Amino acid sequence: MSETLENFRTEIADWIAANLPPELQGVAQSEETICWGGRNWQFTSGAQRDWLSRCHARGLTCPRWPTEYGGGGLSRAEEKILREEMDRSGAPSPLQSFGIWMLGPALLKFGTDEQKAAHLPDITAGKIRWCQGYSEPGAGSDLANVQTRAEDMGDHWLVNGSKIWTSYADKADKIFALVRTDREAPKHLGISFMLIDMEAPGVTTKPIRLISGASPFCETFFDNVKVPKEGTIVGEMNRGWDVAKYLLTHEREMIGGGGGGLLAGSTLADLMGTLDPVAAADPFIQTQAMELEVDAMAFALTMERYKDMAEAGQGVGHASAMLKYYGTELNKRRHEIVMSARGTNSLDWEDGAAATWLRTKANSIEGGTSEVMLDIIAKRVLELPSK
Amino acid sequence: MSETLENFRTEIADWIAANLPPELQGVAQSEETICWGGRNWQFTSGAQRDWLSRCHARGLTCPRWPTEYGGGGLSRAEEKILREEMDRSGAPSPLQSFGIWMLGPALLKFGTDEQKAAHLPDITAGKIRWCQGYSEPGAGSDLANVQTRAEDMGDHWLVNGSKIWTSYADKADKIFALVRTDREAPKHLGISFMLIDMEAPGVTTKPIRLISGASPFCETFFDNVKVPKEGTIVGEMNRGWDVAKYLLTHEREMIGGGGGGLLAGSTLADLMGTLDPVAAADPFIQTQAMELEVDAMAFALTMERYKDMAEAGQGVGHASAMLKYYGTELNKRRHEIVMSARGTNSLDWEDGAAATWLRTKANSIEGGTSEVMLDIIAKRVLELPSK
Amino acid sequence: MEKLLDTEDEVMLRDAARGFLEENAPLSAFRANRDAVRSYDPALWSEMAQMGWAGVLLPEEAGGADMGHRAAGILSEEMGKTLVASPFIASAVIAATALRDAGSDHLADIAAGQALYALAIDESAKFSPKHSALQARGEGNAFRLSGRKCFVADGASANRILVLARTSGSAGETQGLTLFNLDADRAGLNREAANSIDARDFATLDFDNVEATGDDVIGDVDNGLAAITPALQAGQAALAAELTGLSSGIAAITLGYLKERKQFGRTIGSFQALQHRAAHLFSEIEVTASAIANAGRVLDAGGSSDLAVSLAKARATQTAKLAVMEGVQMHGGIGMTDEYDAGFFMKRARVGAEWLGDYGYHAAIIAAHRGL
Amino acid sequence: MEKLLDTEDEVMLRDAARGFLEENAPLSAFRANRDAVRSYDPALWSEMAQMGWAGVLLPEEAGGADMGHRAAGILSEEMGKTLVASPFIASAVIAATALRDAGSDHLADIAAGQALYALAIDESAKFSPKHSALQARGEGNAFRLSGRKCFVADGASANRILVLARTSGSAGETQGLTLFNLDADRAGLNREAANSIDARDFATLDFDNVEATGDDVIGDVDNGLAAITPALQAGQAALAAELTGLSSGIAAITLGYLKERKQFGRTIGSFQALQHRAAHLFSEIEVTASAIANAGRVLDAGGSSDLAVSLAKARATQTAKLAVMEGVQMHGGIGMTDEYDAGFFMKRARVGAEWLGDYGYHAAIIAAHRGL
Repeated sequence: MSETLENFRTEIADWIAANLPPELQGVAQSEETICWGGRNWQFTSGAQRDWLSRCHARGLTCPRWPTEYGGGGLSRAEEKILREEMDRSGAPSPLQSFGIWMLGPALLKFGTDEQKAAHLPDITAGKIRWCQGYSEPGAGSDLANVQTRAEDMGDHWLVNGSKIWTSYADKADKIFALVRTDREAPKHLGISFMLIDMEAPGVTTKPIRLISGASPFCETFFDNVKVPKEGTIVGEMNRGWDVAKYLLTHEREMIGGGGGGLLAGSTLADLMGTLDPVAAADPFIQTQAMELEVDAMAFALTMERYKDMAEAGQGVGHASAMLKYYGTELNKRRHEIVMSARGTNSLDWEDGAAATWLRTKANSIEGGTSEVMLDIIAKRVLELPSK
Repeated sequence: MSETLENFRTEIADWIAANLPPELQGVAQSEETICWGGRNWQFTSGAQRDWLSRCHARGLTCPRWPTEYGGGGLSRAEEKILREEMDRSGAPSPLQSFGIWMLGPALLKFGTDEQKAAHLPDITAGKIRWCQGYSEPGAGSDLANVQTRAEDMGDHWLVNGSKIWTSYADKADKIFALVRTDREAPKHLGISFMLIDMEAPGVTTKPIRLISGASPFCETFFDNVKVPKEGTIVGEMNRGWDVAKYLLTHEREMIGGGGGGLLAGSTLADLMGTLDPVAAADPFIQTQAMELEVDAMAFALTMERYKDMAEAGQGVGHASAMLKYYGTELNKRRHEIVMSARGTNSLDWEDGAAATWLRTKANSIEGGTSEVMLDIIAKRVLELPSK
Repeated sequence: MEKLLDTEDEVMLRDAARGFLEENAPLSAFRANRDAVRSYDPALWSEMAQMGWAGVLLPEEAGGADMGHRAAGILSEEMGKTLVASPFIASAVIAATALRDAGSDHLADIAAGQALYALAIDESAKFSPKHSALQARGEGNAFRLSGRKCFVADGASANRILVLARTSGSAGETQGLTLFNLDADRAGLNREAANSIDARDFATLDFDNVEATGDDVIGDVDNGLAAITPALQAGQAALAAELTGLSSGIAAITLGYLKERKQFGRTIGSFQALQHRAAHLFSEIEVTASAIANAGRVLDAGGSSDLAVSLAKARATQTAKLAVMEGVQMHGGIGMTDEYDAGFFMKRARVGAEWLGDYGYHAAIIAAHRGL
Repeated sequence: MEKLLDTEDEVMLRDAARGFLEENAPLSAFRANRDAVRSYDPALWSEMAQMGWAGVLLPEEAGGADMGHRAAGILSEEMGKTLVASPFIASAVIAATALRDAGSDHLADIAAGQALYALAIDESAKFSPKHSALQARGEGNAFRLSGRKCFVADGASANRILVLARTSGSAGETQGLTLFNLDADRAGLNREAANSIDARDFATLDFDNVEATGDDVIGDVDNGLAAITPALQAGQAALAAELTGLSSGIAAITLGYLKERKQFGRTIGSFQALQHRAAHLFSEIEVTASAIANAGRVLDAGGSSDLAVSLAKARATQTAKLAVMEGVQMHGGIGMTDEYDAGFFMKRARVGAEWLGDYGYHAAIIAAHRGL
């Protein structure tokens, strides 16, 4: 490894050592400990606030973004080293948000300089919390079936319709949404990628209860919402589908990664806990667990291999659909086994296993169903014909 | 049960006792012991000849066919009793043939009186051995894709083309085949159900070797074969597809029954044989065997239930596709387990298990692939839409 | 073997049950119970009792309808289709069978639907009656019960308790167990309702020196496993039937959805990949239905029925698991919402998979019979 | 962890191997061998040896190419794609590793492709080296081997034999085994070729008082398991790679068929049910490929590799089974004919599933590592 990179490693390691608040060190990442930022964010501790501001000052909330927007301007190699050092020193992620994962990349690729200047700094600083508005009730996997419409009222857009599966919409400051700006155009055209303030009059949200219990998902309703014309459309007018498609791949790799993350996390043995003697003697539970473990380890290696490919600049492309498909189906299987291994102990809501198990059933639906992933692999990767 | 039926049972039991050659009693049915009949049939023993002629004289080779054609004229209830008594007394089937299973039923439903008189007596007597000519090379599951054509030459048909998967074509006297008699008509029309003598000039056969070794299947070639006009088309001209469809259901239930038969036969434990100690301790082999056994027993009961439905006159209809699908997939799974349980012992051709295992792979292809069966269930039984 | 088809009487019973339940216990009724944190609807149960369901297995002289196990399975199957929660399996099937076989004089109360029985067998995460360790110390003609039972069906709502306790030997031995029939307000008995994912009543019961007498014993002292086993088999068959009804129920809802839901400009039911999966599910349900019918027939015929019953429960467990997973997945996002009913089927299927013995428990019984 | 991607050298090696094999060992060559009842093509093998394949794991001073285990896996994978039969795994991988580790002086013969080794481990239907019972009775500095070995890879064609024999203890014990390296024409050794379904050379070897000396011992007396285990792991990784190449091979043939075959007026590859199955198969092969690459890397890194190797073999076994079953079924009738090649893949996959340890054998090793 080049000397400059090695210097960077030492440098960043020292910086972390000097700036990471001890009370944050080695704290497991969880709903409770994540820092999402935003207008109404309540820091869980002074340490969390300090860590965010120090990382932001050093450009580490968005390491690869340009420094002018509060990014770190790091290379892929440097970012990898940063990640390694953060992990090694047990440092939590200073900030997470859909702004970092999705809107930022979209703006960097499709946004105007004005839009970048207007939004990226607030994202890197954790001042504005964004949510994503793609899916609509009744559209399901058919994301391009956008019914939420924005009418051109001359000096503003008038937005009416509703979005579903908008995570944390009830906590977000702004939403990036797909809206139909041309109702005559064919389905995939006539859609624009629009930025809307959640505090605008007419925007309301309703949390969605899942079969597993409460969830961050919401329905978001737009009732005659006025959206200014200036700088609210990302990319070309009526070309929002291009932006969305670009981001979907991001999301897919994220969830794939999530799947991998999950699997890399606690082992199956941990999840199953100490087995009841009868369960321990059951060859079905035993073999299902063994087979799952075999597949999970091979999948974890595959996540590694695909990361290697990406880092080597070999495009993964549509094959990322495989990660999404395989990782999520694996996770469903895994928690079926956990439930069966824990037996009647897990049938009480008080035992967290049931809620986790039920929640995994959404893994193969959210962010593109397994069926859609298989279609993508068949058509795009294997190039099977459509007739 | 009615008195007359009970009398019939006694009567038939006495008849079997009086007529079944002792040396045939309890002999397991196998390729070697089956009596197929036909012009060139070599009886394996005088007993086999006697048993055939006695059963034929009593109308028991085709119990439910009309007596005028050498059938037994029995009712469904009587036939059931006959089967029970034959089984009870260890009597082998006197005669098997595609004439009994397929052509006979077709003639009885679609044939003219002349055709019945001309062919049924030879079938019941075992004088003529028939084979079936449906599939064609390149057509696969698409049975209606018939390229073999019969040109009307005024005083005769001129048949050219070839058939594949014609079981025992090299041993059969005659073939009932689907041929295209109208090349302008839409696919399913323009097909006729034609009776052709295998001794006619221009008919040749070639046995097909399978991945499992030798097989009764043949390719059958028709090279300018002259077929007389008189009485050679069953059912309406150009309406042969109706006859074929009618027979396919028969075939399906036969194979389903076969599947059931197979399963009713030797138990999985028998097939696996005495397990190597290492194999016996393998929880994967153990659980796969247990799960197979569970499914196989439930499937055997399902065969029973469907027979009960048929006997109760409740039409099974397209649901018979389920028997074909499930029974054949089950059998494939079963022999995968057998191979794994027998380990390296079964990797030598000398151990019959391998050939059996490989042969089962055709179960889900012959007589309609599993994919076709699932299509039928989805569209005809579940009435799922086509667009 | 008896025919596996429904007899005319059974067809009538099925139609009557379906009609009644569609009218009085649709899925919305289950949701209402769930939202009201009510494990079942007593009013509905008394109506069922009046129709003879509570006495389905009891002789007419005890006020029963004496319709037999196949009939009980049909009722259970119909209840499963709309997730009807009731004391049927624990009281009308299991307790009724145990007490009937023991010639108990409580039968009329069961047939009337007034005696509600809790089934206190399990003591750990997996069903295994012979592993019962809850102690019943003999004192002359009396006993003192001490220990804990978990996952007790209808444990919080019942007014009587069937409890399997150890009077001799140790956990794992088939001998030395005794079956007691106690009223639920005995001193020293503490009942805590669980928060079960299927919104049914399962409870933990703590016995602290609870007194019982010889009159409370069902069957013979130290031979309680023999007293409860046929009753458990009857319950397993009924539960298997419920799970199969549940499978048909969610499959029917899913098929309906596949036929009406449009996506990418097509009815999703026209996608062949979904068609084949739906067809496969249909096949599994058909095959399982045969095992259910068979179990009822074999139980009604008397004699050894463990093979037939375990076959039914093993198949029903697997089929229900497939049905609910396909049901949720094929519905997509909406299937994941609590507003929609698919999740209810999934949760009940999971509970049903464990209750009265999971797949492995029953597969082992079958394997033993089949020389595997 | 080392990157799981092929290095530039490995990419070149793969391309070179593919090019050579397409030219010299297409599927038609395997069929020709099968029809000629020839387990492999010696001329082809000597060409491979000249390219350094026979010495892929051997040091340059012994005439080897010293390319390492990942490289061996790449060669094996490419051979698997067209079912190339050769002494590669038994001689160039397993024997080479065992003899290299023992500092034997036979290495040059292996690298030259002249020493062909039979691998005599199994004595029953399942792979389990520690269960070896074939007796090697000590006589001073000599030994007398008596007993039978079955499923001996390259047993009939090899000119040397690696045999694991018991010098002390009893079957099932890990100690007391000794690894011998004998030439194949020793008196008292009788070899009978099996009629293997994959048309490869597997034989039964009968040892009747076969003499061996201390010089024939690889590693230490009574510690033969330690001497053969790393070699077996190298072989398991190479076989896993072959099976994965086999999976890609049949998958590619099947995809080609799906794209060109028409039925019901459509390309069958346009049927969504087949598309989803093909996509699933692709996913399984991709996931398995990662385990294959990993096993090679871990072996090259030295240190404990049983987990990585067993993961590769377990995955490769399952994936190949799926690939060949889908391959035959998706081809329909023609896939069942001996004229077509699909069956060859199915037969080799079955042999590969058993050889050097089946799924259960390797899953157990993984489970032990993972606290299951």
